[in-house]
Amino acid sequence: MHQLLTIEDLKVYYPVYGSIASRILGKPTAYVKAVDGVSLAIGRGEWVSVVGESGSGKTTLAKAIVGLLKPTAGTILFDGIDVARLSRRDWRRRGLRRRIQLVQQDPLESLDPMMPVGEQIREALEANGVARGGEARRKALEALEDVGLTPPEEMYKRRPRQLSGGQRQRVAIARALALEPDLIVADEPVSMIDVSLRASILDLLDKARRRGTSVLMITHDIATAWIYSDRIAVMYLGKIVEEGSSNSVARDPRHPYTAALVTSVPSLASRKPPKWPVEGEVPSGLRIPGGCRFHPRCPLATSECKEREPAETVENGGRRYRCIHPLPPGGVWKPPRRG
Amino acid sequence: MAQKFNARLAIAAAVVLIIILAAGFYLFAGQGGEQAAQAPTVVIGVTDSVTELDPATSYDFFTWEVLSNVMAGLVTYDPDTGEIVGDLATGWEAREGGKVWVFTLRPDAKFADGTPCTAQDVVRSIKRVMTIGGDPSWLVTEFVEDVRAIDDYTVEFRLKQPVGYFLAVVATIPYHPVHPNYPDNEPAPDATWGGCGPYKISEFKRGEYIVLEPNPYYYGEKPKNGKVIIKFYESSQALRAALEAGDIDVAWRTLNPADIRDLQDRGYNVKEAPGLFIRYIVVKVDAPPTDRKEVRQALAAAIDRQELADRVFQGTMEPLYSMVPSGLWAHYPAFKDKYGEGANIDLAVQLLRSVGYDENNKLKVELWYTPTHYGDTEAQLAAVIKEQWEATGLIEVTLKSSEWGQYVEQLSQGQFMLSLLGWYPDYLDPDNFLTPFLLSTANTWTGTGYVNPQVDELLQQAMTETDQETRAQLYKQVQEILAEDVPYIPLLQGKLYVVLGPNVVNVEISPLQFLIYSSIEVTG
Amino acid sequence: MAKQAILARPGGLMVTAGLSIILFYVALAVLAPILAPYGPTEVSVPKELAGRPQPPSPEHPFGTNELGYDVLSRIVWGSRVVVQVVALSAVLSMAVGVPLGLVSGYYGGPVDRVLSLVMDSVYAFPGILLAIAVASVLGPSVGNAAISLMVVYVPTYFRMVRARVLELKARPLMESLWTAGLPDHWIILKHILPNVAPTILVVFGLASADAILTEAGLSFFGLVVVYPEADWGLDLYYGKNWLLSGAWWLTLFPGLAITSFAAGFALLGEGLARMMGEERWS
Amino acid sequence: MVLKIDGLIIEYRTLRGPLKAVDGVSLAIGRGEWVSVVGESGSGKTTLALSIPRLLPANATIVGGTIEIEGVDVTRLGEDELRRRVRGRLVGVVFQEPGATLDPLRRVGDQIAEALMVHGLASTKEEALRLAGDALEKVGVPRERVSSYPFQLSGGQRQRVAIAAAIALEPKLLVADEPTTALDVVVQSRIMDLLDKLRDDMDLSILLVTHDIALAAERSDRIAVMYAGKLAEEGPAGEIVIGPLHPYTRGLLDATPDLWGERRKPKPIPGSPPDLRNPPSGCRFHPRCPLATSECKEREPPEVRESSGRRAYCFHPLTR
Amino acid sequence: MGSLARYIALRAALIVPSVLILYTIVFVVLRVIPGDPVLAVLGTKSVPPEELERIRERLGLDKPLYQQYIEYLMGVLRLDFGESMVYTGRPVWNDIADRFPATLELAVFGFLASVVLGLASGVAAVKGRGPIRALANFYAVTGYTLFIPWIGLILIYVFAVNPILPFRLPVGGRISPEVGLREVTGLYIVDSIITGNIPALIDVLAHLVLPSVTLGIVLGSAYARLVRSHLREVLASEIVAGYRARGIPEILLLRHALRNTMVPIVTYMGLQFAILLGGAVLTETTFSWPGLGTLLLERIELRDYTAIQGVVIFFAFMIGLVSLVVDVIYALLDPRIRY
Repeated sequence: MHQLLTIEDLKVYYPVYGSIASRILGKPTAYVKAVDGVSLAIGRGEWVSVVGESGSGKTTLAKAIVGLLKPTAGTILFDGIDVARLSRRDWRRRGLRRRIQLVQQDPLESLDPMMPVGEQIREALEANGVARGGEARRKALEALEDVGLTPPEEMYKRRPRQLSGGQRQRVAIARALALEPDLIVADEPVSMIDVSLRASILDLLDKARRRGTSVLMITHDIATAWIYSDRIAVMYLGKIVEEGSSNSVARDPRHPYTAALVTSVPSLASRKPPKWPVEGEVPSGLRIPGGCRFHPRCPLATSECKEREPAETVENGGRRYRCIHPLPPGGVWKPPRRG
Repeated sequence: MAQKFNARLAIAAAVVLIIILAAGFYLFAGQGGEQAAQAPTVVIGVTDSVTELDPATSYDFFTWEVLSNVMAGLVTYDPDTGEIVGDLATGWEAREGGKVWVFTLRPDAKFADGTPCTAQDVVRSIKRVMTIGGDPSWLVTEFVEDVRAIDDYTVEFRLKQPVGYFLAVVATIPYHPVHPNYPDNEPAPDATWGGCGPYKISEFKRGEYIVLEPNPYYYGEKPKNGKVIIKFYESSQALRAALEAGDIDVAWRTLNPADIRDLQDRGYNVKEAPGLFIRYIVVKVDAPPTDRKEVRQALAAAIDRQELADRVFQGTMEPLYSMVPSGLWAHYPAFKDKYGEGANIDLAVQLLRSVGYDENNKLKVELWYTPTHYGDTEAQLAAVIKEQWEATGLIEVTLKSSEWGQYVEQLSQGQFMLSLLGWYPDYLDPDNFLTPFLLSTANTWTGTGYVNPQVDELLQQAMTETDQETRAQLYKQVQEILAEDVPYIPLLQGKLYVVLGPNVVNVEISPLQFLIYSSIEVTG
Repeated sequence: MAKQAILARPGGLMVTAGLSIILFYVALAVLAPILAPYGPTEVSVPKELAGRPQPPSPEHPFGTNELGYDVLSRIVWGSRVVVQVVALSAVLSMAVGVPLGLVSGYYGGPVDRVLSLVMDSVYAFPGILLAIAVASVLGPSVGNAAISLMVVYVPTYFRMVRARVLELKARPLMESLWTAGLPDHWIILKHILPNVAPTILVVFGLASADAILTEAGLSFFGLVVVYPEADWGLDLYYGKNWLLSGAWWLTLFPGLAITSFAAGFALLGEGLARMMGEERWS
Repeated sequence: MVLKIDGLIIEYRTLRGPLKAVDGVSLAIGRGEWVSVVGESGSGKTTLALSIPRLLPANATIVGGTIEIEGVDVTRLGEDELRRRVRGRLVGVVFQEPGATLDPLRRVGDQIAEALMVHGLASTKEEALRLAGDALEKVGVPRERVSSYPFQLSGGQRQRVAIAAAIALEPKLLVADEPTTALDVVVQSRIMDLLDKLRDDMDLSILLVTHDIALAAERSDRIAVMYAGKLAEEGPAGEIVIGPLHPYTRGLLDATPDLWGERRKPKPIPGSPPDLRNPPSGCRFHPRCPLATSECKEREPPEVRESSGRRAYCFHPLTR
Repeated sequence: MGSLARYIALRAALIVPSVLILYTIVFVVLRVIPGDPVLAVLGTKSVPPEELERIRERLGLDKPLYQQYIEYLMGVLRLDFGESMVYTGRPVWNDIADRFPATLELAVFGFLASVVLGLASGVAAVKGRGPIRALANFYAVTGYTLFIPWIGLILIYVFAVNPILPFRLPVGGRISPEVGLREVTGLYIVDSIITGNIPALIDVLAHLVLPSVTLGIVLGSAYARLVRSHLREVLASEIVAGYRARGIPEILLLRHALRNTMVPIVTYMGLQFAILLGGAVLTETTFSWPGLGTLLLERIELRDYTAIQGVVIFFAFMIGLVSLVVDVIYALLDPRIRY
């Protein structure tokens, strides 16, 4: 399969100024390894979700992909271009800004409160050379209509505060879609939206995907990811611990962390696996445990897990995971007893 | 946390308590203060400050006043007659036509610690002034070639040229002997050893106060008070408020004219003395339009000095019609003779028209003043002069001001067409009111540009002349030329005011305008 | 937002009151020739009374000063100087401080660090002293006073604008603008500036209130206009000389004018701040 | 009954006019019972929860109805009595982002001990700190943590400490206002386990406010679904998720993805929640309701009661 | 604590550039002023011109500007602030040393007064009722617009000239010399306490009342405003909600809220110190207070370059020092701060 986006061993470290003195001197006391060697590929028209808890590095990954962060190491090949090395100017010059679009979590924060929403779509069109003047305005109106904001003329003039939360996120998506991007990176696109409206937002992305746009969704909600995506990658402390088709990862995980995640999700179903116990909390990115980084919380951990960083196991069908003691098929139904 | 909070509360409570205590103290201070006073202390308030307590470097009026009270010079002025009389010197003699002066000293003069004051001290002090080369040193170096002690009680001065008024110069502070502790070749701005005058300095807190106590070894009359405290205030309002609040017994330099009058109206005893402080306008004579004599004369004629004195100074200054103040022996009111007493508008108009000014072509002049150096009345003075000049209908006045540090530089560079200035004499002689202004080699600092060879000759002649009659005659001629040429327009002459608190019964001012601290008498 | 509700909004009353005061003084300044009963240096009492201040009377509601000038008229005329100096200095300070703050905050880097250090140093120094030092270089005039105030308030605008830009930069909005492919100059002009504008307005109110006081201080030390030109601070300076003689009107009225005008701006600034829900302004 | 709310009406004064955030809600919780109030933003669920310890903001007024806790009508109590008898004592509260309720400048033990001393449950500081330690242990935090500052604790510990502070006075009712919204599922599940354990250990009644009907269904005995300030439906948790009576409950269930259910796209509820300053006439859900008739527009829906104690407010209740 | 020491050293080092910046500004400003310290003192005395030249030479005013700039700076590095240009042979340092205690005393008491007033009215503006609350609010917003010389004069009139209290407060100066205080530190409060001179202590405090109250009234409003807004914020925060939910009495709650309020306010105090010094200048002139502000004004008029430079450098240094101290206090108040 021809991949649109190929991430190879990506690392993004943040400097940490542990003391005021270190900040003044500009000398970091440590680095947070927010993304620590991630490889991931997305095909054209594919929907991939990256699932993880807060602190897993999933948002950093998204920011690196859209060029908001300079990676520490690794490559991000987008349609053959290594965008990880590009300057901000090159991003614009090579037209990548149009081709990769970002949809953020909080539309109220990501839209300019002072500008009519239609204008915000229009300026994006003009800045990326998609259309100018009256043509741009017409396209912006169309984009609003496409996401169900009607009447578009009326909506065009509204400022973000004059819209409801769901409408705002539609605007954000309309702006992204208006540019006809090849890839949409959606960072928790519905976590701030009322439950009853979430599906309508995700459907917009799904529609775009069906037209050939690839979607990379960052989310903590594995149930949603499971429903919408083709593939799911589970991140833990800066690494992808498991990746594969969404059904296999969500319903039949190999990695104990994924098992803990999926069994913790509240469900209405009559038949669901018992909860997998995990200890403690996600440790800080400053102190990543040695060996398998999940071992201190893992119910299956052995001394080996402490010492050796697990290598990637790739199954047939492209499913991969990093675990020394992977669950057998259906293993999620049999959680270990802990003493 | 709780403890810290309580500690803070406790501090706050303590502060409040102390303030209440202070209030109580002030409430009862009236009763308490009276019984405590046995040797009456006098508290004098001034808006001046003491700059450097070293006669070799200090060069301002008020510091000289304090020094004159803690030091004694060879000669001094008799407060009653205004004549120069001996102080440390019991006698003197001018030799070689006034080129050599010999003084004989009294044997009983002593510094405040009992050290005798001898001819060697006098010589050393004066040489010290010459070596250090401070601001006032020119008062010595201009005149004195050499000074030496012939014996313990005889001092001989050899001058560069004969000086008729050398005694007046010797009466100035740089000639006062200082205590041997003063280092020979460096200034001692905070030194309190003093000289052999009636007082010694017991405490000096720069910018706040200075405390004087009688010099127990003083040869003259004992002071009429036990102690003198001089407090320095930032403004005349503060000074006045302090007097009214009873913080001070004597309000000395400088109250606002309005306050003097008002305090008088409120029953305060106000002592008035003629003053030698003069106010005048410097006229630039070497640039248009004031390079025309008629213009200058017109400006001089249009001034109504009495109005200035009344409206601006509430009568605390008097009209002045010459640069030599009235009361000094060579005074001749040349401007009154020439232009009359009040505003001579007709003459002014006539003069202006004679050089081509009319209602459509008004004379445009700039009058400069400096807003604070001469007190807070300066702006009003300028405003009223502007009114007076503009009353001619032919003059348009623009007022400009700059603060002192800048003003004097602009002045000396001749940047001002017309500028308000004042003058305190360095020594008491008509020469000091004429030479610095009119002698073409000495008047560059005023920026007037005035040069008149005839005046130069007259002044030179008067300087070396020792006969007072002849000198008076020469100075009269100079003053007549002054009124004709108008490089300066004399305006006003100050009067001195001391406002006395209810306890003060006597106070005297010396001819040099210094308050004589030892004369202050308080009751209770 | 409904217009009639402005009074009901937080700070609305303050903004309204502040604006009224400001407009009142601006009107006074503009209409001084019509409104002032006398000229600023017109001897408006008989000459024999012109040597002493005269208390308030029907002809002179605020009394006269020692030269016979009408105090009310001088306050009216004086408003011209204050309004001019404050307006001019605000325009100058904004013209310098706002663009510098925008660019410095947006781009960051060594230039930003040096600029911030300079601005912070000046900002930390007592403004009145700085203004006095500069004003005494330049000499008394309205323009020079405005320049002196500019030196004091450029850092205020700079710091506030820069801080706000940094705040904005940390928001998701900026990421959204960058990823939308907008060029920097466009982001600064079309997005950052409008979002910083309310801040600028608040700073304008608060800094102008302070500027009036600094102007009064300069004027008090004779560094704005040359007497007998009318200016509140200068009139207060000379008027205070008569306070102890009982002529309270020479002190009270100019002081009230200074304080009330400054209070107008303070109310405006603080009211706006409260309206925008951002109360933390130093 | 530990809690009995009857006909509660709460109004907010806002700049753009008054709004009824809670409009005639009745609800009861028995001893040791866990009731969840489910609703979207603006449904009034938080207002309802915070009205119980009377912790509403100043612009909110209880216009009508009663709230009885252990027989005491808290709507009648003065501020001082509320403080002494109700808050902390009868009702403990866990807020959204529980960790944020800890004073960052004080040691956690001091904060808990203070409440114990204020309410007279401990007479000395030592005793109070000991009891505070007990409370920490109950929530699974080592008792040495009494002398820690909040910033020295991990995020999860802070949440637990906040819960410890809420139960330290051994209240009868714990009101938890979306305590896990900001948390990841793994942590959420453990906090819920903790609440469950506390309920058992202390015979605590729990009122949980959440927007996640699946979470409510998994944990609680009964669920109350709120929509636009009104109760839509209330009853035993199991019955409600299996066969909701109210179309809104149905919509909510259909909009929620279920990892262990059928893999189908969730169905959004059309439209958006109403503006409570200007609520729809009749049944408030009618503009979004697929079953709405003209009747729904005009009249308030009637109460439909079932023998199991279930009730719903709808003209066209669904049948199983 | 080692890191604290390191931090303090760093912060102290940071004072240097800002002192240098201010010195440079002042040096440039001073040298472009027309004006001459020599003429300022002797300008209207009949001093011969060659004498004036000689004095200029002695003061080093004949040297090129850059040389003057560097020489003075070098002097400052050796803690030598030069000699006054108008008072022969008097080191500027002596002037500063003479005047600084006065300014410090005024600043400290003005500061105390402003904090007391600011706290009280800030709290009243939030928790007060009816007219008290309105008044406190009004003061908080407009208090600082009171022109210091004006309010000072009014206080003088009311408490000293026509006292409404049964006693008069002193109107100027720091002490009545009659009380005979032996000077040790120059801080009269301290001196009177360590010499056990109670009448002097009372006298000094009485002298401090009006100036510090004047300063306190004007500066207090800034604190009132800050206390008001931060207190409102804190009272609306989860922290207070938590306390309230635990049934903590209002008064205790207010205390905890105030402590949380003080944290941001303390940081502000560092900046406020500059305003305090500025206000002290006007207060000093109004109350004949022999401090650094009046010294500076005096010397500006006389163009005493070295003295002006010295005072400005000293001011800048003090401001830096105070902000350093404030930061350390901040750390003590807030256990979260780490260096």
